[in-house]
This record gives sequence, structure tokens and C-alpha cells, in this order.
Amino acid sequence: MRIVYSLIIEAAQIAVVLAVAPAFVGWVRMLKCRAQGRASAGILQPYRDLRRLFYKDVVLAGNASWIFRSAPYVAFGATVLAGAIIPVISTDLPLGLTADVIALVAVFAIARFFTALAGMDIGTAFGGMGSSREMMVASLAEPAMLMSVFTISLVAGSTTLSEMVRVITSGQFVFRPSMALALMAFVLIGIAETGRIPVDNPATHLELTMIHEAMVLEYSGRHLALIEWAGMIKLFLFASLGVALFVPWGIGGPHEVFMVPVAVVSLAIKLGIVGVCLVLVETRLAKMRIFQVPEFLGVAFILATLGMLSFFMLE
Amino acid sequence: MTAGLAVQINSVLAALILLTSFGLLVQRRIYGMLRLFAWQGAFLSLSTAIVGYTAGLHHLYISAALTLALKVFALPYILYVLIHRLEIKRDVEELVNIPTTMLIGIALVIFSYYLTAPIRELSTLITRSTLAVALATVMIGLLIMITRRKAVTQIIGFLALENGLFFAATSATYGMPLVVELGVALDILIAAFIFGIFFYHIRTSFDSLELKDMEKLKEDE
Amino acid sequence: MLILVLLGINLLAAAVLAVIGEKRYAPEVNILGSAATFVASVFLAADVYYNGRMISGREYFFVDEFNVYLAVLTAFVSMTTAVFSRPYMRHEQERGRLGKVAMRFYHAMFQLFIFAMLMALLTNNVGILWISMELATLSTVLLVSLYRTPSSVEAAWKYFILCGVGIALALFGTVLLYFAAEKVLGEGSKALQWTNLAAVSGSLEPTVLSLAFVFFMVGYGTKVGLVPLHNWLPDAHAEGPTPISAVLSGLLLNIALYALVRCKTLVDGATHGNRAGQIMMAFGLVSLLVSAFSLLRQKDIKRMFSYSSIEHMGIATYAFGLGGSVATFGALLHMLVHSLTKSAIFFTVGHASQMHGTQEISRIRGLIKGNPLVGWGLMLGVAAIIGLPPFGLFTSEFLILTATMKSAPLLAPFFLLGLAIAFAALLRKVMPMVFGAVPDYQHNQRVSHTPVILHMILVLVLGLYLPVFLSQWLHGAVRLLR
Amino acid sequence: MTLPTPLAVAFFTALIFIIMAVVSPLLASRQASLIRIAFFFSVVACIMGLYAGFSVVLSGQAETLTLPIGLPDLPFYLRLDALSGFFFTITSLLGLFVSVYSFGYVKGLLDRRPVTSFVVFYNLFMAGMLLVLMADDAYFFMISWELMTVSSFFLVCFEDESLEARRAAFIYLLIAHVGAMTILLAFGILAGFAAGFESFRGFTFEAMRTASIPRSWASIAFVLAFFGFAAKAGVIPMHVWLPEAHPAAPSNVSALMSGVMLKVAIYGIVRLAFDIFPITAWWWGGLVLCLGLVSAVMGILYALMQVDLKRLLAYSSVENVGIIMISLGLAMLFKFHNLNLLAALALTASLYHCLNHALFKGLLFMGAGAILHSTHERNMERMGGLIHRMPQTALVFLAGCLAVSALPPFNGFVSEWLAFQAFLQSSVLPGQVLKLLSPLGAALLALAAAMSARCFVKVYGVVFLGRWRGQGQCQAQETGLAMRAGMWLAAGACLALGVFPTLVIGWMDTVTNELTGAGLKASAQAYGWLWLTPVSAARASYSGPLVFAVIAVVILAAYLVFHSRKGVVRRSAVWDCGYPGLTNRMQYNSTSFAMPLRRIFGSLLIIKETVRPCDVTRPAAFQERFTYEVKVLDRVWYIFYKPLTQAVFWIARHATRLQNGRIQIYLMYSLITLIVLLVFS
Repeated sequence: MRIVYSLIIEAAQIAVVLAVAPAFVGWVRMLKCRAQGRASAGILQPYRDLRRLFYKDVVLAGNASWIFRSAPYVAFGATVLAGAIIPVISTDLPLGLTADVIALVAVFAIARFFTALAGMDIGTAFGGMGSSREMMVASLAEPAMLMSVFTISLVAGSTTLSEMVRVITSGQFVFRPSMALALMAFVLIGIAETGRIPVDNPATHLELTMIHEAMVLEYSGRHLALIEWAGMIKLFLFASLGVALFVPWGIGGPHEVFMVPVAVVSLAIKLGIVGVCLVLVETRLAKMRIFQVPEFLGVAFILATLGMLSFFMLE
Repeated sequence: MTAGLAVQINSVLAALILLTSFGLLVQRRIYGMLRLFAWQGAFLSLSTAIVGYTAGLHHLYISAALTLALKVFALPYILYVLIHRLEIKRDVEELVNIPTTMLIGIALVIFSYYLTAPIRELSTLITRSTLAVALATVMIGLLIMITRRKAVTQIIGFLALENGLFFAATSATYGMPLVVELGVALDILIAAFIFGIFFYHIRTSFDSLELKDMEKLKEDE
Repeated sequence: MLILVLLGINLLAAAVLAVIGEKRYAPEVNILGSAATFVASVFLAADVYYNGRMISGREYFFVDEFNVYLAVLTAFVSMTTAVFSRPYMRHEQERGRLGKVAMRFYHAMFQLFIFAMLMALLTNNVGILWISMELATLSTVLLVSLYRTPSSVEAAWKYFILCGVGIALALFGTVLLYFAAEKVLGEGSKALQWTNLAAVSGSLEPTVLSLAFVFFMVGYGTKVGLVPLHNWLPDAHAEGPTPISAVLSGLLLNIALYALVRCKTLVDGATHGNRAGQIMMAFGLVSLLVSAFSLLRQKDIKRMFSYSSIEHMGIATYAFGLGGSVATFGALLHMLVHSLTKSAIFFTVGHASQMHGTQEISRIRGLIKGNPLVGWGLMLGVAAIIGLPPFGLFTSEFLILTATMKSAPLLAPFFLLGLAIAFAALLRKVMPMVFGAVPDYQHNQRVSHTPVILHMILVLVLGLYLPVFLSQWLHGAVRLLR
Repeated sequence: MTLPTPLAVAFFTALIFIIMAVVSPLLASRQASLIRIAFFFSVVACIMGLYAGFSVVLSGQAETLTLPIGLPDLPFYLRLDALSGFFFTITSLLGLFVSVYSFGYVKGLLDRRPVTSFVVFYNLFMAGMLLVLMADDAYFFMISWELMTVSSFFLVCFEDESLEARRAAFIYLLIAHVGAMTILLAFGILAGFAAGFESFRGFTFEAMRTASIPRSWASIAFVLAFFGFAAKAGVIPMHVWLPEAHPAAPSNVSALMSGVMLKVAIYGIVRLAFDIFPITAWWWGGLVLCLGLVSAVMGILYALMQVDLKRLLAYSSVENVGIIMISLGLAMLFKFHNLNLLAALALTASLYHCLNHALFKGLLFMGAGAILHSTHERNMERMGGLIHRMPQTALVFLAGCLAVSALPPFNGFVSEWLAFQAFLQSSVLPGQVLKLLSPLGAALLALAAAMSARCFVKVYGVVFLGRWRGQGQCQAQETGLAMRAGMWLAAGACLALGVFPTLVIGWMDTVTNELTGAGLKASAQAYGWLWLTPVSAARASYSGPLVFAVIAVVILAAYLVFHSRKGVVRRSAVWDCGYPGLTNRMQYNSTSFAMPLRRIFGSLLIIKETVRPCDVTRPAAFQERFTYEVKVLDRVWYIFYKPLTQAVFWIARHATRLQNGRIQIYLMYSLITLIVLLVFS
């Protein structure tokens, strides 16, 4: 019986992730419009965008190979798998054991690997530039991210996300310097990984500023829809991962079915706040030059390593 | 002849051998060197004979005779003929700073004396004190070879060195076993034969007997 | 009796060849003489193997574990060298480098030289050993200048003078030894016999013996080619005919080292210390290092391999100095395999330089493509000489290195440095020679396959397996030298 | 009927290779059948070896054998235990794939030259590697070790006209030999303290195991041996031969050298540190760990900068050896502190990575060989779009890239995941230095892993994707059946090892049991074959099959859902930003792809960048075309090797002054020597 509950919760969570992610992006965009004094298209605009893209025809570059065509699916699949692992509404996830945080980082890496390849596939300067920059950001952000989650895993004594969340929620809350450092690092990395200002600008199509967009410039139709959707899910997941790791209270435990509505509500509140913070950051800061990004990520890396060091040295 | 007298004569001969060595060291003319070398051989032969007589060892007479034949007559003669044929008799050799060479020679004598001191204590032979002279003669022979610049004079130095060896053999041990002595003499004869051939080869290859022409084989700088 | 037969063959062959040496069939006679010597040495070895040590010829000759294997080796290598010299010297004759007299002289002296070496090995008398060493020098001096080129005359002159002086100093050592021995053993030949000396070495006067050892060291050391007494060696090897280089490198150096080691055991017995060993170690190590560095700058192929001989003699001297059963075993084995390898290398080098008409390394190219046997022979020979397994030199270097680590670990870095530099130097010079395309001035010619292949197979086998008789002899020799 | 014991099978495996090496020259006149026969027997032998290795690891029973050759009192001792069996499996497995591949590849070499010597040394190389693993005494070990080295030396300079190949081979053999000599010295120390040194008995590993070695000597021995093995394994700073030798060698040899030979060196370290003598100082592990970290990070950094495909792969091998060393160092630290289970964890990570690296690097080198074979090109700047011409090679190469980038569900990920798990456990280690070291280590490992993904995106993107960058039309053809088969097998193995890690770890349990006294089998398989839980489920878990399955299901679902509308797929030219006339040369290439990192880590490398105007008559401001050249040089070469060679030549110049041609001077040496000796005696 338990396993059925778990499977239901797992399914529910995947559904939530798939469904809510565009809304979260819509929320952020809406807030941003408000903050910048523009009229917003409403929280549901991303849904409309996705639907429009799905109904459009696909135009492929002449040189595109099967890598280009399959990359959106792989990226989408990997992102969904990540969504099945991260305890967004409950820790009672049968797939949670499939991959721990390290594997989670690797799962995101799969998605990126394929999109970067797709960027190289068409054989233009833009695609290559996007891939190169994306991989540069990733290759610096990924270790920092690992360091940051390692700190939490050391605190929790586990690298399994559900377990980490359970340990942190169940234990007495103590302020730990390592966790503070890890959090700061995580925020910086999250910004970089999801391609937000000041690292990347999701709304630009200027060659000098593009990172992610340059890479997927040649996509159209359902491929683009999948990539966009995966991107939205990724932003949503990073936000919920941060929430799950640093403020996990409210996430349901094992077979606490009644907790699911509570969890959804608390998630909504928490993500709402995250959105506000994100918008604040994005409107206050200007996009960096590309070669300042390494410094930015370097800071994140140092912070995360310091977090881990402080765990070893102080705790 | 009493033992004491023999010792005295022997010592005088040793001194003479050493003296001729020094003479060879500083002599510039080839014929002069040849003459000195012959004298050295004569002293050596005489000394061997005296030791043989006092010690009653008759095989030493053979040695003495061999020395006389080889060192006093045969070798100087061969060399003389060679020098004559190769027309180098008038050559005068330039030597490196003679006083310095002399000083080094004296230092070598003192060094030899110092070295053989413990051995002298061990020996019961009447000739024991001459071992230092023998060693010094060997070293001075080597020094002659170092300072000379012609093939012929270098050979004379080499032969002087061998004289020192012979002297050592008689003075330290009353001579080696006869087989060895004969073998050594034979070897020296062959050697003389070979350097004779050599002089011709060198002469035909280099048009001179100067050692400075034979410095081609070396590592390139 | 057998010993006298063994030595007689060579003398006879020398005499015969002195008369008929320029004839067309002279090389065959030369081979025949050497082969007969080899057969006799095998009989001698079998005799020793079954009946133990022996002393014969009114105690003037003796055979024990130490010299028996060297005697067989000497006979063997001289035989293969004779085989090699047949096409080689014919080619030289055809090229007009050698006349009839020279050929006669060459053949006779070759046999005389072998005789001198065997005599030096088998004699029981230190004095006769000395005489044989001198004879070996004198018989090869004029072979070095066989071509009568200015440089060969120069090389021969240096060889003659330096070795002459060296050997004279060894005679002084012999006199001192006799001086010490005479007190214990009485006058006469008895006092110069190894067998007697070894028996009483404990009661010999230590100060005299340590003094004598210095003279032996400088004297025979010159002949071994130890730095800084080595200067004659590269010249003589490079300028003489290649078969002579092969036997000089492969055999004569061994004999000199043999004499030195014999003396060392006596001195050790007398002084109850390892002072002599330390001196030998120092000489060995310096030789190894200097020759290794010198190898880097060689331009002449034979000269290069003669430096390699200095290096290996350095290693063996060092190992004998180190003492202990493992190092001594290694050193004995080293002498054996070095002879085989180095003479094989000289065989291939001889052919290679004839193929290109020069000894300059920079002109010798593309040997493997030009003549696979010469090319691979040289390559594998060098692989063996730089101490790569599964060749025998690796075995000996393995033993010596491990023994160094056990007894003198502080020297190990220097030893290693020397080996590494020599390795690098030889490899660096040889690779361009054997690999690559064939230059247009290379002309192929008839080569003698058998000696190279035979030697390399032996070296290979010795790297993997030591026959029982050999290991018995080596162990016996180790016991003798302890 | 009883089956022959694994050791007997293993011995015959090696024997087949040796016999083939000896027999091959006899077939020299018939090259085509020589290739068929030789590699057929090689495949057979590898299968036998695989059986031997696999079964001995499975049973964990050590066996010994003594051959009646060798030194008089030191015959060749052979032993096959779980550790050697494990490496035996690696060798035979990759050997099998490469041998299959070689049927096609070596036939390609035949166009240019006879391959007899290749076949001989290929067989000797395989035999050498297998014998090293079986050796149970120092002498036999060294012989096999050098046999492996020498035969691979000849393989590296197989294309002997090429100056580059000869230089590579020279550097390789020199470093390897110096390394071998230091290993030998280490054995010398061990044998010296073992019983029976004088009678040669001390050279057996058995005697060394029981020897009591003083701590300081043990440390010296370890450092010496580690230097030697690390030189062979390509650990920085002894790696300089590796990026030279791998490109120069034929690709199947590169695959074996990189895939197996480096592992044999690792085997040496493991054998020594875990079996032959006890770890007596904590810094041994620290040293291994630190050098591993440096190698991992610098290796991948250099790899990123390369434009020569095989050179890049070689540097990537340096990185992977670094990763293996990292886990190995951790294992040694744990072992030293008697944390046996953790030592087993780290050791498993290390050994697993050995296995994985062998397979994926073998695959990648085979792929590089296939590319070289059909394009005659190693320079990535002149490749591109090969996915259209060589679809199957492209697919298997992608598998290799994913594996080397440590992406699930491929095998590279599993071992790095285990390494991270080991790092996360290192908080139990005592000592401040270690506590500082382990987070740093984890960070650098993570950096290396991430950069490796970047590196292989570059490789795959530049080589297979985009459009052809070379001259004229791309003439490449898909490779032949044998080569593809070899690569497919390796790719399949990479996937299988990534998807079923639990089974593999259960199989290799005997190895860690033998070396650390603890195994992961019980805990790792606690949740069945589906989940890998190295320590406990609460700590960490990973399920390769599920990751694979879930991604596949989602992809399938998305495909089914979104392809329900059969949309028209149109092909069209790429957007040219309004500037017509895009050429293939305008694509991003290897150099430009690596540019950001070249800027970020520029200070660690030596970068020589030159921009020259093509038209020298015009002023610089009015140039239309420039040539741009960038060279990335290995700094290690300039720090260590160049001064060293200069010093050696300096000494050589002075040493040869001794021989100045003047006979008087020579005589003076004699006199001085005589006097000096007389004074001192």
C-alpha cells in the first residue's frame, strides 16, 4: 500500500513540476514588468507561448543532424528526471533514491551537454559561441554547485535529497556558518545556471550578450517549445532545490498524504518570495561582461569551498 | 767484499741512478739523453750484479747481464740508429720551465721516501733503503714522459721508468723469479721493436716526431 | 695438458698465419684456429665442470670457476669475431684499405692476441699474467694502426704509451706483491702463484699490499679503461679495424678487470677491510658518470660504443668493489653479457659503417630498411647494452642496483644518473641510425649473419635463464672472491 | 573433466601472445594472412584471459606457479589473485575489443608499409602487460614491465620516418626506463630487508611481504616506487611523454597504452601499497592524492587547449589517471587510519575508474583511429560534420564522450560518484592537514569533472558536428566492419558498466577484501541489483538502470505526445545575420571554443599568441586579412625538463674536456691518480 501512495505522490510531484514551472516563470516576468513599470502579459503568458510553439512547424538548419533533433528531448527528459528526484512537495519519492545530489548535478549536465552539442551542430559562429560560453559557465558553476550541496550533505550525513531534507527538518535548527556560506554560493550558482541577470539575459538576442539563447538560436517549433519548457522547469527546480535544502520546512515526509496540500501551499508561498528576490536582483543589477562571469563564479566556488572547509574545521 | 761495503756501493749506485733520472729530466739534447740513459742502465746492471753477489743469488747475474745487454747496448743503439736515420739528432727540445720540473721531481723523491718508509721497516734485505729511489725513478720517468714533446724522448722517459721498475725488483726483493724476468725482458725487446716501427709510421704520417701533431683525436669542444 | 693444447693451438695458428696470412683461404684458417681453440676450451670447461678446479703445467697454469668461464667466453668471442672478420676484412681489402702484408700481420696478430689473453687468464703466476697482459697490448698496438692513417697512428701511439706506462706500474705492484709474498712463501715462482697467494692472503703484510693495490689499480685500471686513465680507449677502438675493436672491447677489458679483481681479493684478504673495494667503487662510479656524459657528444659510431665499454667496465668495477654475493654475481655476469653484447654491436657497427663508407653517426641512416639484420641487430644490441630486459645486461644491472640499495644506498642516485644518461645518449644516437628512410649513398653488401644472431640469442637467453653449469661457476667464483 | 585453473589459463594466454610474436616473422611474406592469423589468436587469447581474470576475481582464490627459468635461485614466480585478476580482466577486455578493431585498422596500415614488426611488438606488448600482472617476484616483474615498455616503444615509433614519432618514442622510453630503475631501487630496498637477500630469495614478493622494514626506508622505497609507477601512469609532472607518444602511435596501440598500460602502472602502486608492504606514514596517501589532484586539473586543462585529437585524448588520460590517483590516495589515507570499509569504498572507486577509463578511453582512441583512418587527419581544426559521413562511429564516439564526461547513465559517472562519496566520508579522518585537503580535493575533482564535459563537448562538436572545415569536400567514409565492431563492443561495455554498477561492485568485492579486509558487497547490494548503495541507503544511493529508464521513458513520452501532430519539418539555410556568404571556416572551431578557458586559466599555461597581417605592405590599420596563431605549451616541460636537459648537456660539454687529445695531459692524469691514491692508502 505504501508504495502505491508513494507512486501517487511521485506522479503528483511530476505533474506539479510540469504544470507549475511555466507559472513560476510567468510570475517572475510579471513582477519584473511591474518593477520596471511595464504592463505585464499576465502569469499565464508562458503557457500561451509554449502552446503557440508546439503548433508551429519545425524549420531545421540544412546541416542539422540527429543530434540537433534529439537534443530537446534529451534535455527535457533529463530535466523531468531531476523534477522527479528533488523533494518539491514531499520527501516520499520512490525515484528519490535513484539519484542523489551528485547524480542530480550530473543529470542537469546531461541536458546541458546535449544542448551545447546542438549549438555546435548547425555549424554557425553563433551556435558555437553559445555552446562555448554555456560550457564555460557550467564548468565553473558545476563544481561550485557540488561544493555547495556537499556542505549540506556533510551536515545531513547523506547525499540523498529526501534524506537531507528529512534530517534538516527533523533536527533542532542551529545556525551553521557552513550552511550560510553554502546558501550564498548556491544563490550565485542558481543565477548562473538558470541563465539570469547578471550572468545571462534570458530575454536578449544581442550577439554580445547571449549565452543560452545563442546556443538555441536555430531551434523552432516543438523543439524550441521543449527547450523553453525544460528551461522553465530548470528555473523552477533550482528554486525548489534551494528551498528544499535551506528552508525545507513544509515539505511532506513519508506517507504524510495529508501534508501534500500544505506542502503545495507552502511551496507557492516560498517560491513567490524567491521570485520577488530574483526580480529584485535582476532589476537592480546590470548584465556583466562575459569575462566577469568567471570571477562571479569564482566567488561562488570559493564561498562553497569555504563552506565545506568551515564544516571540516569548525563543526 | 763485505756486506757493509756492498750496502755502501749499492747506495752510491742508487744515488747515481736517481741523479741520471734527474739528468734525463732536464737534458735538452737527444744524444745527451741517450748517453744518460745508457749510464743509468749501466748503474742498474752493476747494482744488480752486486746484490746478486752479496746475496749469493746467481740468477741475478743473468738479470744483470740482460740489463747490460738490453739497456746499455741494445736499446741505446737502436735508438741511436733510429735517430740517425730519422734525421732528428740535431733537434733541441723545448721543455717546460726546468726549475719547476726539478722541484716537482724533488717533491716526488720526498713523496716516495715518505711512502716507502713503512716498508723499509719491514724489510730485512740490505737493499731495502733503495726502494724509495726505485719508486722515485719510476715517478720521475713518468714526469719525463709528461714534460717531453717528442716521441723519441717520450720513449726514453718510458725506458727510464722501466729502469726504476727493475731497480725496485732487485732492491726490494732480490729480483723476481727468473721466468718473470725473462718474460719482462722479452716484452721490452718487443716494445723496442714496436716503437722502432712506430717512429717510421709517425714520421711518414706526420713528417715529424713532434707530439703536438698527434693531438687530433679528441672530443670536439 | 689440455691447457697447453689450448694455448698451443693459438700459437700454432699465429705462426701459420704469419706465413700464409694474405692467402685467399687465410680467413678460413683463422676461423679454424679459433674454432679449435673454442672446442678445446669447451673440453677444458667440461673437465672443470666434472672434476673441479685443476692446476697443471708444473703449477704454472690453473683453472677455477672464475677463469674458466672467461676462458670459454674469450675463445667463443674470438671465434665469432674470426667469422665476422672474414667478410669484413675482405671488404676492406677490396676497398684497397689494406695490403697483403697488412692482412698477414692482421691474421697472425689476431691469433697471438687471443693467445695472450688466454694465457693471462689461465696462468697461475702473477708475473706471467703481467707478461701476457703486456703481450696482449703489444700484439694489438700495431693492429690499431693497421690502416696507417695519421689518426690511426696517433691512436696507436697513445694506446702504446698509456697502456705501456699503465702496465709498467702494474709491474711495480707485482714487485711489491712478490716482496710481501716472498716472506711468507719463500723465494721463487711459488710466491707469485695465485693458488698459493690466495691460501696465505691473510698473513701477507697489509701495508705493502695496499700499496701494491694502488699500483695494480692504476696499472690494470688503465687497461680496463677506467676514468681518468681511459683516454687511450676511445681512440684505439675507433681507429682500429672493427674486429679488433670487438675483441678489445669485448675481451681485453675483461681480462684486465679479471687481473684487477684477483689482486683485489688478495688485498682484501690481507687488509681485512674493503679499502680496495672502495677505491674500485670510486673508479667505477666516476667512469660510469664521465663516460655517460661523454656519450652524449659522440659523433663517431665506434668511438661512441667504446665509451659505452668504459661505462660498462665502470659498472662491473663498481660492483666488484661493492662486494657481497649479489653484487659480485652481478659483476661476473655483467662481464660475460657485456662481452657478448658489445662484440655483437661492433659486428653490426662494422657492417653499418662499411655500408655507408663512414663511421660518422650523422651519415648512417635507415639501417633497418637497408639491411634488416644489421638494423635490428644494432637496435636490439643497443637495447641490450642500455640495460633493457629481457637481455642479460638487465639481469646484472638488476642485481648490482639492488645490491647498491642494500649496501651503499647513498651511491644509488649517482649510479642511476649515470645509467640514465648513458641510456638516453645511446638511444638518442641510435634511433636515427636504424630508423627512417634509406639514404642514397648506402650500399648493401654481404654480411655475416651468424655471429650477430648467435650473440644476441645468447644474451637473450642469459637474461631469462642461466644454465646450471654457468650458475655453478658464477657462484663458485663469488665464493672465491669473498 | 576439470577445468584448468585460472592461473594456468592466464599463463597460456600470455604464452599465446609470446608464441605469436615469435611466429609472426615467419609469415612476413603474406601480410594479409599474417594480420588475420595474428589477431584471430589475439582475440582467442583475450577471451581466455577474460575467463581467467573474471573467474579469479569471482572466487577470490590466489594461485601460485613457479616457472623453471630465471636466475639460478630465483625462478619466475607467478601468482594470480583477485587484484591481478581484476587488472587481468581489464587488459583482456580492452585487448579483446582492440584486437577485433585491429583486424580492420592494421589492414589500413598495410597500405603504407609491412606490418610484421607491428604484429610482433603488439603481441609482445600484450604479453608484457599480462605478465606484469602475474609476476610474483621483483625480477620477473621488472622483466615483464620492461618488456611492456620496450615493445610499446617500438610500436610508438612504428612510423619510423616521422621525426615526431621518433622523438616521442625516445622521450617515452627514457622516462619509462628511469621510472623502471627507480622501481627497481625500491625493490632493492625491500629485498635488502627481506630474508635471504644473498641467496636471491629476498626478491620474491612473498619474502618482501614478511620483511620488517624500518619506517624511513619504507617511505623511501614507497617514494621511489611511486615515482616509477607514476612516471609510467603519466602523473604530472612525469606526464610529458604521454601527449607525445599517444599521437605518434598507431591508434589501436594508443588505445591499449592509454587504456591498459597506464592501469598496469596503477596496479603496481596498488600492489605495492596495499599488498607488499604496509602503509607506514599518512603522507603517502597525501602525496598520491595531491599529485592526483594536480594531474586531474592540469590534465584536463591542457586537454582543452589541444587541437590534435589524439593529443587531447592523451591529456585527458592524464586527467583520468589523476582521478584514479585521487581515490587511491584517499584509500591509502583510510587504510592508514584503519578505516577499512572506507578504504574499500575509495579503492573500489579507484579500481572502478581504472576499468571505466580503460573502456571509454580505448573507445575514444579507437574512434580517433577510425577518423584518422578515413580522413587522414588528426588536427581537429580541419574536421567537422563527420556525423553525416560516419554515422555509426559518431554514435559510439558520443557514448565515449558521455562516459568520459562523467555523465549518467554511462560508466564514467559511477566511479566519480563513488569518489565523491569517499570524499564526503573523509570528515572522519584525523588531522588538520587532511581536513583541509579533502574539501579542496573534492572541489578540484568536481572542477576536473566539469571541465572534462566541456572538453568533450568541444571534441564532439568540432569533429562530428557542424560542417567540414578541411580542404575541399569531405572524403571520409564509414569504417569497416571490424573496426566498428570493436568500437560497438566497447561502447556497449561502457553503457553496461554504467547501468549495472551494483553487479560489478559485487563481483570485485574480493579485490577490496583481499587488500583492505573489507568489502562493499553487503552494503552495496543491500537493495538489490537495481540500487547502488555503497555505504547505506540513507547515505547515498544511485540507480543506473532507473536513470536510464526514466530518461528514456520521458523522451519516448515527449516524442509520442509531441509528434502526434505530424508537423512539417522544413530544411532551410541557417540564419546569416544578414551577411551572405557564410563559409565553413567561419564556424566555431577548437581554438575558439577553448578561448574562454584559455583566458581564465592563462596563467597556468604558456600561451604564445601571434597575430600577423597577411599583407605587409599595408599599414596595420588597413589590413583585410590576418593570420592568427596560438600555441599552448606545457609549462611543466619548461619548469623541469628543459633546465634538466640543459644541465646535462652543460656537464657533458665539460666532461668531454677530459679528453683533449694531448698525451702528456693523459699521462699527467695517470701520475696524479697514482699520487692521490698513494696519499690516501
